[in-house]
Amino acid sequence: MNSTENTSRDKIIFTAQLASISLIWIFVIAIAIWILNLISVSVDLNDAPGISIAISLVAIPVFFTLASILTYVFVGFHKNSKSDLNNTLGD
Amino acid sequence: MTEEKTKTIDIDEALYRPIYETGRGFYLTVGILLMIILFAAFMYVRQVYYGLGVTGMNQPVTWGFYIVNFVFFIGISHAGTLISAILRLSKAEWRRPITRMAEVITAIVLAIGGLHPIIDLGRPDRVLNIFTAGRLQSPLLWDVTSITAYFTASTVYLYLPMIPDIAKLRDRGGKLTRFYDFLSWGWQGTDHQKKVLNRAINILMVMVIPIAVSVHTVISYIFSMTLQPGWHSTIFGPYFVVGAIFSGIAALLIVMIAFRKVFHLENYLKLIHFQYLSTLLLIMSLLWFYFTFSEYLTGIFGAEPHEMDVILYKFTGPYAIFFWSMVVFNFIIPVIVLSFKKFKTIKGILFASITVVIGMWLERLNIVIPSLANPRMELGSGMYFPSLTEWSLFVGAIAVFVLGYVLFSKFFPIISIWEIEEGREESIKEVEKRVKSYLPGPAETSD
Amino acid sequence: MPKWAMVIDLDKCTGCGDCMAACKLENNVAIVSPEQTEEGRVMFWMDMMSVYDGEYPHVKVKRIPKPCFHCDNPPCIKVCPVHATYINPEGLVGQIYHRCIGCRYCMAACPYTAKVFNWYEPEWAEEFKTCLNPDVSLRMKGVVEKCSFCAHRLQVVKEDADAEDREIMDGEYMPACSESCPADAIYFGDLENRESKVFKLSRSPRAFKELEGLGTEPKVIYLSKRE
Amino acid sequence: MEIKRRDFLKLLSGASGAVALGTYGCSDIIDVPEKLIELAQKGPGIVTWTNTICGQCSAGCGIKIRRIDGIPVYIKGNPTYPVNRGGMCPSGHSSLEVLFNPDRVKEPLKRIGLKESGKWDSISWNDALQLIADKMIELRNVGKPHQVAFLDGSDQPGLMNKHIAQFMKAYGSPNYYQSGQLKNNTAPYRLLQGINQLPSYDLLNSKYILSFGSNFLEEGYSPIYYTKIYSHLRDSSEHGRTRIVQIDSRISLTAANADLWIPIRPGTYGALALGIAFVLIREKLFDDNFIKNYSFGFNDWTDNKGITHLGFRSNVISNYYPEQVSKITGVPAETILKIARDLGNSRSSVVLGDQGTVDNTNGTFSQMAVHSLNALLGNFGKDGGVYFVDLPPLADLPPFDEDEIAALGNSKKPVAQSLDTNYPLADFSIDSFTKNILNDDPYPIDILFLYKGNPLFKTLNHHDFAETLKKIPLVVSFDPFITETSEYADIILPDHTFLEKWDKFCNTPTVGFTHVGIQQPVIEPLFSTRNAADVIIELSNKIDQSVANALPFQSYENEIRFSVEKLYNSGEGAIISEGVKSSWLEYLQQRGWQIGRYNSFDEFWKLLTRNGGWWNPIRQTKDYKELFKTPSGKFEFYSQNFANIINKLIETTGGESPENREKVLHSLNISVRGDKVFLPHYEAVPIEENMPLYFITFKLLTNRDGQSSNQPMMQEMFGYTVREYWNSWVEINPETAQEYGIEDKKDVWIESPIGSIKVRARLNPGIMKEVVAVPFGLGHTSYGRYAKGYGTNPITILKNKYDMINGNPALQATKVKISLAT
Repeated sequence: MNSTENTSRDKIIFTAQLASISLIWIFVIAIAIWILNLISVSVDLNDAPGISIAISLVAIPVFFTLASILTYVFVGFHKNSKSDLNNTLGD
Repeated sequence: MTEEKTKTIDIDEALYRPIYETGRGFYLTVGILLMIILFAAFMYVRQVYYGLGVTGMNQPVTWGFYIVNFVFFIGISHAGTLISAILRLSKAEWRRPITRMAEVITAIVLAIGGLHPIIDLGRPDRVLNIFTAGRLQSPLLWDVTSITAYFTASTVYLYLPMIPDIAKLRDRGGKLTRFYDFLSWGWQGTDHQKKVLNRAINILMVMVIPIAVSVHTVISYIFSMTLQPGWHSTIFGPYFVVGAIFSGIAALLIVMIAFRKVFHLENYLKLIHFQYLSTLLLIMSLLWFYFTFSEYLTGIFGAEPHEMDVILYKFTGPYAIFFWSMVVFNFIIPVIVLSFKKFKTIKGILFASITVVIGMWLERLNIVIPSLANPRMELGSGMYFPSLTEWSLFVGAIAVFVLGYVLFSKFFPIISIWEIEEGREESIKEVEKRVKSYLPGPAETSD
Repeated sequence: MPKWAMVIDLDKCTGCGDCMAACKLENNVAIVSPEQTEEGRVMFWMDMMSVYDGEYPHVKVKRIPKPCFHCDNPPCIKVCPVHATYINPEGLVGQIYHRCIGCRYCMAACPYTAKVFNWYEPEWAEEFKTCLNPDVSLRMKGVVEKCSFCAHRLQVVKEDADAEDREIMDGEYMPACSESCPADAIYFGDLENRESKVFKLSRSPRAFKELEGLGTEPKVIYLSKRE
Repeated sequence: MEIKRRDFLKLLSGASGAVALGTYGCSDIIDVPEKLIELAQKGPGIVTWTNTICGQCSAGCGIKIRRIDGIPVYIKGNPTYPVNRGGMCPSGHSSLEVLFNPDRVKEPLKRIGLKESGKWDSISWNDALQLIADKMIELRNVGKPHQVAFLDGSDQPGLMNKHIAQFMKAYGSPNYYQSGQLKNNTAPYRLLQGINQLPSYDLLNSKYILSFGSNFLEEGYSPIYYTKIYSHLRDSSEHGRTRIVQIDSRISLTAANADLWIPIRPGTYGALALGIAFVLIREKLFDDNFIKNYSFGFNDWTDNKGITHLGFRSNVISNYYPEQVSKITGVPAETILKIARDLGNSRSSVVLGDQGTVDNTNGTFSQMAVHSLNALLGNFGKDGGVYFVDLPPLADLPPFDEDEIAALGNSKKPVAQSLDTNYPLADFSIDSFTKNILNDDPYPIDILFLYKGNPLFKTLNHHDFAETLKKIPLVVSFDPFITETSEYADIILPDHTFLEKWDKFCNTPTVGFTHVGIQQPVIEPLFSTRNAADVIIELSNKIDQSVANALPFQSYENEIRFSVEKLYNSGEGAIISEGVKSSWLEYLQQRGWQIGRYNSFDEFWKLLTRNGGWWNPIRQTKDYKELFKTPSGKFEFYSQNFANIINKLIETTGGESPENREKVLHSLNISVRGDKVFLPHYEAVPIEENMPLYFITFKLLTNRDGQSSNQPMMQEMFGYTVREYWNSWVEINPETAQEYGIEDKKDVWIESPIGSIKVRARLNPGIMKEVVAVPFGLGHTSYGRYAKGYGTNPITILKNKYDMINGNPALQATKVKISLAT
């Protein structure tokens, strides 16, 4: 009984955490889209597209790496916290 | 296992106290700060309503305090992430109580600094044009991108190492358990989790350093990309970065000393920490002087007339007082204070750090205003007097910084507890091992 | 494609300042209150520089009219974050008041300090509003503005030319300043057209450009024996 | 020579490339098809252009008004109008701010409360006029029409002054005055040549222009006309470069554009001129033939009584050798030699003098000295010299017979004539005017009309003049604005601004050809204002039939038509237009044809009003008879006219006697004695020794005589040359400033014996070390929201000194001391 309400609370928090992670992804993707948009504008106006592309080449990967690191940590934590539990049970 | 845990808690109780015990002092400070911030906000609204006329800016001095403070704050922000990253990379063991404070500075100041260009806009209502019709060719856009990147990176870099501590708070129960539970991302302290976390942190600290460097380089580009005398200089990138780290360290020292005093952390922040850091400060001061020297020497030696107008404006003209006090604050005072053992007390270091912060602000002032005040054409030289609006927004910005810091320390430990523990448990052995590893092995007895 | 340029003959210019007045009148440039002018916020699209040289009593004074130089390689458009200032194929450097976010980066970047800023909402007495030039849009507070070579006149001239389907004649399109210069010291025309007065004058040995070394390639060319 | 002449005409016709370019781009809007195109493009907003004459100053430039649906929105120069050829000046461009000015007087006003109280009550036109008419009738009934005075501030020759004169004559008052100094300034020419007109200078054909303080590009009678000529001279594509040498105490706009600036001590121009004459004579650089045949009193001579008189030559030789002159003027002797030689050796060279030379206590004599250089160079009736323009063939106002009341009144001595021997050649002396009225001597003034100008703002003795205005029971002002002067008026009958009214101007002084300009309404009157001229007609009708007869027109417009009709009949000249090249015009006229592009007067009138004016560029070469209307019929170095005037004065003041003569000469501030009096000579300016610095005022194109002060654009632009806006400043030489510890842009006190003013100091290497200069035009105490309280009026600290010969105020005769304001 006690355990069940615990799990339900965990579920809520877990979804919240998932949401936060996806928010970060949305943020990163938004930035990427914005930069791409600017590039397309500069290409249309033929207004120094080179620079725009160069910058995007640096900026976009950076943001994606950051996001993926976070996801990596999050996933890493959860995947293995279970296995650890199994280990402890095994003892 | 369990008893050990309780023991450690007792040991580091000092670090938890500020979170759980709230004195009248806290409310008082927060109240005062809020009032200052509200006033500043009012002044800003007024500015938006009437137009930038309420500032002291004019033609030809079209940029004033806002841009100066923008550069200044972003500079300060280099305290944290960059320094802690370097210290982590170089496995400097004394870093452990410092890194968190440093990183928090970054996160907060960066947010403040990043807002300044928007405060400076004549039409903030149109700021979204940057997204619809932006031009990546404009250095301003480079700033927007690099600052966003740096901000995300450093917040992440602040957050990840905090997870274990948050977990501790969660386990302690008491207030905001859910909140901490949410933030702790299910940290159990298992070996695998530790491994994951360390790996992430290691990747981050490698990544953060170039980003941080790029940020201030790009900010210097705002100026050096124009053709204006005194701005159009290749040295600006590194010059700004050095200046940034310089002021960053000073700011960090001030913050450390402040918290040491307020939260009685003498036990964690020992004199040695300050002395190590201040040595770094001394080095930066020398480096800064070297850059300043070469910057102006090239100008004077070339003696291009318009360059000279600007330089004389700083050396002997209306800005002489700011320029020379900058030199005194950034170079003479720090060098004198920090190179003599007997001055190298907490007080001495605090004094030096404060002068450095002021000095670095003056440096930004000396970079922005004189070049604008001396246009190339024969229009006579302009003058700039900041108005009340600009002053109050400056003070307001500082207030926001302090408030942010105070609130942070209300919810999270400002010294990384788990790293301290880690230090206690492993580092001594580890350091021993490491030192052994670079000592020559026992001589083989040839028998 | 024409390339519009201005030639100012400093040997003929007396510095009477009429170009400044004509410009203000034609382009609805706001008149700045005394307090603001004291602050250094006066607005002239066409400004006047006074250059003194020589020791008393052999002093020489030269007055130099200074519009926007409409550079072929304008430092201002490079730094604009929102396409609010641009150069068009005919070489006119324009300003889009409704897009400008007022960062004043272009002003900081312009080596000729040709731009002015609306520090407050520009104001006119009710009576004066009736005689504003309807061809030129009014500016709002917080945006940058500058000399446009009276581009709105080009529109009219073009339409006339199209209506009679012919080329625009030399001297048909003139900014207010050059049109009303009492010394006929301000020439205006098409640099690409080898027949135009401006082209010929730009080749004169007296011709020079301000801060030529910066490579901004200004399209306002001065003529002077003194320089 | 012919070719040169043609160049001149070519310029004026706008044929020379530069001018053509400068004036292009409006003809296409006048013609019909483009207009339709424009209409098609612009849809509702219909653009029309109307030609008229600018009324901002006396220059009388032709302007085009751009109107959109009848509302004026832009002004530019009329490219075909010969005076300005499409050029304009800043204050001309801000004319719309006069028309739409928020501070205009919108209806007739009647003062309530004390004078200067600034309280006004509106009154209907009819009541106002009736009120004035009754007063005037009353005066006539008691036989005192002469106690009405009319002060006309406009310096423009045209129809209006004739109109007023006719009215006053018919009414019976000799007291109509033009307060501008136009007539007074002709004194030197009256004395030397017996001509009552300012000369014009053929600058285009002269190779060397020596200007004695004549700031013709800025303060001249028609700056834009001279600017055009200047630009033509500087047009390097044209014939060889003309050298311009400017002698002035500060670098005026003209000096800035001259090849050489020669700083000179204020008030010593005459001495320098004679110093140059010395060199010309010594080195035989003068025109021998002219001097021998057409000049009088150059060498010593003996009159019919057998008395030998001193000649110009020996006077100059014995008194004005360069070292001596150098001491007086501060101009190095070698400089004097150099310019004298350049002057004498370059053919042709011309000498002109104005502001600096004229605006001083010794103005007349200095100007005589300057003008006598032209005689030495034989600069009469030849290209690149001095000439006098004919009047246009306009109809005079119809003759009328004045009734005996009027006759009686007109026989009275004008009130502005000095009672003692002062100002013998003054047409109008503000000094005598105020004195006499304040003393009711010879008779009081009951009604004063004020038209245009703002005399109170410009007069030296503010206080006395204000008192005069207070004293006169009924002061009527025609100002469209409430100026300092009309603050003292009892009734204001608001005139139209010049963009709403009809008027006619002819022959702007010193402009080199005969011309007529028509000023016409470009917009319906905005408020209940009336053209002063029409008001005067109404008054005349109200007063008396005999007065009404003098102005038999139902409107001023008709009067203009009437006077212009003769122009049409004369068949001379032509209506200005792009079509007619003046050379072609000349060709036709030499063969006695006229340009018959109009076959009825109505058509003539239509074209005249459409194109804005009429002109006749052909200059009949006059023979010397017409040039020298002197007793000797020659150019008189020794002015017999002046001798006669002095003698007459002596008779009137109790007969010829040494002490009497002494008295008269003394009263005229003439220090020399004997024949020298009648020769061009240098009179030292009486100055207070205890003051270290000379104080001079100067005028700017942005605000020529304080009239543009109610136009915000001009107030803002006022000091654009030194980047001072809405504000006055004092020019100080850096070394002088250092001496007094004054820094740039700091406020300083300027203290004269009269009073002191606080002005911002602007260091300027372009001014003499012992001179400080403040621009004139700002410092209004009234005149609307844009004028009141900005800058300072330098006139207020000038000493009350005049040229005792022609009554001009001395603007450069005050010395001051300066100190940093703390």
